[in-house]
Amino acid sequence: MKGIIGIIIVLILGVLIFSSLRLEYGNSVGITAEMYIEKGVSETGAVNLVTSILADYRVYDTLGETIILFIAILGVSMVLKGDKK
Amino acid sequence: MDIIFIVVVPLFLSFVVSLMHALSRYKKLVFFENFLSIIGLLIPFLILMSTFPVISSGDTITYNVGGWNPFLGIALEMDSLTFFFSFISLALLILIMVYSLSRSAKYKVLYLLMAAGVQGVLLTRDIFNLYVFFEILSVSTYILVISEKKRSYKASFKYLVLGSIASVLFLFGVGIIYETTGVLNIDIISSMNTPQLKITFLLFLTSLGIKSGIVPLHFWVPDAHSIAPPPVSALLSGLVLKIGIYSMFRLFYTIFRTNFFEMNDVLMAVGAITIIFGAVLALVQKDLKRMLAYSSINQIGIIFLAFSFGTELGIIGALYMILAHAVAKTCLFLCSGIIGDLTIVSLKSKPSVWLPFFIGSLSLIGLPFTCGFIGKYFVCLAAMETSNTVYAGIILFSSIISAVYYLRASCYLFRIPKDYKISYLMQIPVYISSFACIVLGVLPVLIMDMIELAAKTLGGVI
Amino acid sequence: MNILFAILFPIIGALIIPFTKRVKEHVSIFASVLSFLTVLSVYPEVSNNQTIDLYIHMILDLHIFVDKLNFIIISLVSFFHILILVYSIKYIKKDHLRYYPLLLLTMGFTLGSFLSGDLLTFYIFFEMTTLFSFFLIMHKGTEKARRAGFMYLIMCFIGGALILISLGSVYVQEGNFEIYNLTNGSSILFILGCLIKAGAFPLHFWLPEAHPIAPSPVSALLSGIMIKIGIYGIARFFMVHESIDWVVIVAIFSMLFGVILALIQSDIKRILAYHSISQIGYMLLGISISSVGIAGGVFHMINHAVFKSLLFLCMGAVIYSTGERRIQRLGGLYKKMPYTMITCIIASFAISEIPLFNGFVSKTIIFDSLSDNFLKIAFIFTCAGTFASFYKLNRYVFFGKLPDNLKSTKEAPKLMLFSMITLSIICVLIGVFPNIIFKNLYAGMFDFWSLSHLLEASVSIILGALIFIFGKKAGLFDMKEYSMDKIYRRFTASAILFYENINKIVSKDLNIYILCILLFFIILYFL
Amino acid sequence: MILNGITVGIILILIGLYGMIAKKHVFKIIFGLIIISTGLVLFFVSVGYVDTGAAPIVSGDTTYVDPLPHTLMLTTIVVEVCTTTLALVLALKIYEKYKTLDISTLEDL
Repeated sequence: MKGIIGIIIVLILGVLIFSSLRLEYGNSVGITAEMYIEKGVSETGAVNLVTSILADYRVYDTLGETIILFIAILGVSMVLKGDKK
Repeated sequence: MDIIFIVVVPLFLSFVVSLMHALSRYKKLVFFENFLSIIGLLIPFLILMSTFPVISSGDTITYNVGGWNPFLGIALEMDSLTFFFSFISLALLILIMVYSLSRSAKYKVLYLLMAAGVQGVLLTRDIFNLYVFFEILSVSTYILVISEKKRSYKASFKYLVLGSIASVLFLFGVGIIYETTGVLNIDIISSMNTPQLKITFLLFLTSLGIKSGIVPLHFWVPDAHSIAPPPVSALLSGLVLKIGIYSMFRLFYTIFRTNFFEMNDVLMAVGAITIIFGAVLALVQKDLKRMLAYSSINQIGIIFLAFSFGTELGIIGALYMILAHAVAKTCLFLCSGIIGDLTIVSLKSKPSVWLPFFIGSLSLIGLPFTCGFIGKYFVCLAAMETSNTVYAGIILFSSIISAVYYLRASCYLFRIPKDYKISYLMQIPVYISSFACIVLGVLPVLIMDMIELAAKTLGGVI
Repeated sequence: MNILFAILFPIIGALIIPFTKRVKEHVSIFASVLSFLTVLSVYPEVSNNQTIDLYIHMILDLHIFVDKLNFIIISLVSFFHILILVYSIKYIKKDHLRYYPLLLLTMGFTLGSFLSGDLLTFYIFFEMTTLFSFFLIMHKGTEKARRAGFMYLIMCFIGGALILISLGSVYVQEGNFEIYNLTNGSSILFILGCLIKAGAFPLHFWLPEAHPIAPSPVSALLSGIMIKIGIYGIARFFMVHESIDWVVIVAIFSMLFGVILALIQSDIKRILAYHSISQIGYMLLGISISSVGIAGGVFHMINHAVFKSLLFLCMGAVIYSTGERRIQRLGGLYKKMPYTMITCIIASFAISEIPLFNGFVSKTIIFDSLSDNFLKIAFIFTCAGTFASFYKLNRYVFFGKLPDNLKSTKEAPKLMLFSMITLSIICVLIGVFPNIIFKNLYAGMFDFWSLSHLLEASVSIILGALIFIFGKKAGLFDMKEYSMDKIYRRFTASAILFYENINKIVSKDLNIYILCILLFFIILYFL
Repeated sequence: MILNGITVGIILILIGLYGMIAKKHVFKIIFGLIIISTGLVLFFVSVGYVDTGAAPIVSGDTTYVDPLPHTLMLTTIVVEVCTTTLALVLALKIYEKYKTLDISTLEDL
């Protein structure tokens, strides 16, 4: 029963998304990306743009990411070992 | 000091606290742990207050992380709306931290990280960064919800799954926005003035709706609120739900402005459903904390309704409601922590708690001379101003229902004057929050300028 | 002195009481006396038709306003509170920590609502009186008291909500809260809200449940003063607006309905409660007719406060001494409780329009302002019914055979008698010299003692005696107690069943939750 | 070509959602979550794709794909790992307490 409902709902959702999104695949990149490609090497000195973004332009995101990792580790230890005082 | 320290200080001190905990095998350092946990919230508060002169003159403070152009890097911004939320959240975080000082070090670490997450969400102007900090906030609350109770694992799991769905929907929306505009900065996107797709708007609405507990998306709220340890329930209800609402304020009045005003009527109806549902279900509950949780849904409904009117008066009402609810609900949840884990009918209490509990309930009912009334009043005015008197009626109706359940609970609390020993650290926050309920109700002038400024920042339609 | 202190003294007193030990009565009486003196101190200012306006600026500006009319009311209200506090010293035996602060808070906010100068202020104090008197009603803490209390609370909050909506619409249109800005639609809401608080006919059903269940001094307050807040609001409304027909109809219905139901009650406090409904009808009738009528209605409101409180205090004394509240089980108390009997008879004379008592003077004004013959007949009939039912009350309580179990009954304590006697003196005083008060309410003169008025009074008395004799023959007085309670209980039971089912529906599994989320998304897409 | 990265990504998300609606086992729900996240990552990376674009390592004057989604996805993957871990640990604990992982028998989950 749930399976049938699930299929129906998901199909409706799929039709919705595909009908309303006109996403073009493989076209030109956006404004931000052009700026990265233009300035990336000169500003950060890293040839690999992913690195330059990860470790320089958006390092704040990366900081958040590591914190989440830290929280998860803490959480796992808390759940498994219990919350000792 | 730069505004980024509001986020960074709690982060850094949480690491220090965890290190101290690791060292505590050799020497007990509980005092320093407590000290640092408080300091970790106090310093951001002071930094926040130091920005007050700039904010109150109507300016904003911008900070680009790493000094990069906001197209490339991440921009933080402190405007009056952020200031308002940041102020409430830090004040509450400090109060609740004082209340929960007797808890374990891991709890404090998570608490500080969560505080950092909250501040990060409030400050950032980058949608992806918003997602990251939302995750910090949510993941740490998933864990904080777990208590000694057996059922807490189920509640936490439910919260985790639904929260992850919310994050996924959010991220999907971010992807679509990035595809169409190529930028991630909120201000730049909204200055581009391209109306977004309805589906993107709905993705964000659903996602933030889950986070803030709007009715058909509220399922995690009652369980997580009622099973979590009382201070965490207070945080969830007072803060975490509001952060969802804050993000709605931030996104819907900027990027999704056109979509938002197109769907105004529908959103109002959703708000009204939330109000009635929350009120009716709170009336049935036998468990005190569950009742408070459903009452939170009711209040969130009022806030959501007020905010979807889209007028300046509506925004003022919503902001005041947020303040009132945060303060009063914190007070009640902390009281429920002191009262202990009992069903409503068998409440045994101490004379020291009934008064704050009573005042908090008055504020949530929305009776005069408490801050809840001012919020309710503005929301009703906003409803009538936009000629939606029915919604004013619904709000008042729900406040009558909440009068019934809150006063029923208070009636039981009025009796049985029995004295227990409660530590002052737990009592002080309760008293401060209940006192704030009355002060903000009698002298709304104290905060009104800031709220009006924030409402102007968003620019509701008049 | 600043009139604001009249409101503040009781509230401050209430805040002090929790910190005092064993002198709670004294502190509360002291606070109420201070408040009374504050009220009196503004008399020089209002005596020559001046008004005092006081604005308290918060974001919501409060407007406190005194003129001659509400000066009379508030001075009496604050005086009554002193008497009732004195009465309570003996009557209330436990829970002082709760009772006195609540009574003082009620006093402060009641004064506030009579002092309010605009709709918002009125609303704010209106809600606060509801809240605190709710706790007073539930003072006994029994299940029945709690039910009655919640019924009262819900009804009065609905009234408050109606007033809030009406004042909101005034504010949205005009930008202020003045009562003369009420338009057609909003004035209906406002009057309805006030009628609920006043307990007028179709919205009355909380009143006979809530008033008798409260402790007697509180019943006296509720019937004597609290319901007058609603009447006061309507009076202020009609002072600046045209009269509205349906209010007259409501008034007539409350008069007749209240008196008929009072006739068949057997619980002494319930009788009084139903009479409150009927008397509210008189006031509404007076208020909604003409400007003389308004003066008469307000005058009657003051008089009713005096004699109805007195009646409740007398019945309170009877209950205090005997522990009984059914008239069938009482009787022959005139020997045991002479003072109570005398005061009670004075009050009964006052309420049933005997000349030289205060009920007569105000009722004649109302009667005189009536023009319609039908209204006059209804009026006389109600007076007759009132007389009959009070004849019955006194007859069964104080005369007849003394039941065996009441042989050892003693007279009520002196402090209680003090309050009762003071009130009965006021009854007679106003009855003999009505102009003391009337000249403050109405500019013109009025001939109280004309022949036609006396004739009208004697007609209604004779008719009342006939009704009593007829009713006694027909066995009307032994009917079973009429109560809304059962309907209310059935309603709550079905509501609880409904809610339990809702609770079942709400808690489901994770699949359903995710389904709901997606459905929300899809439905909103198509809206 | 209809079956490009974006469409496949969205289809994966839908499959994941179907799994979360239809499956009663806690682990399968978690798998649904993982599939959704994978689809999302695919979707994102495809958003930044440019035909004939090289990897964003600057080495001459050619077209590059958008480097930003790649970076964002690195973050997202870590976040996803964290939530999955927590979910699994909680599932473990639920199993320990209730001895079942079927949500139709686990009351109120």
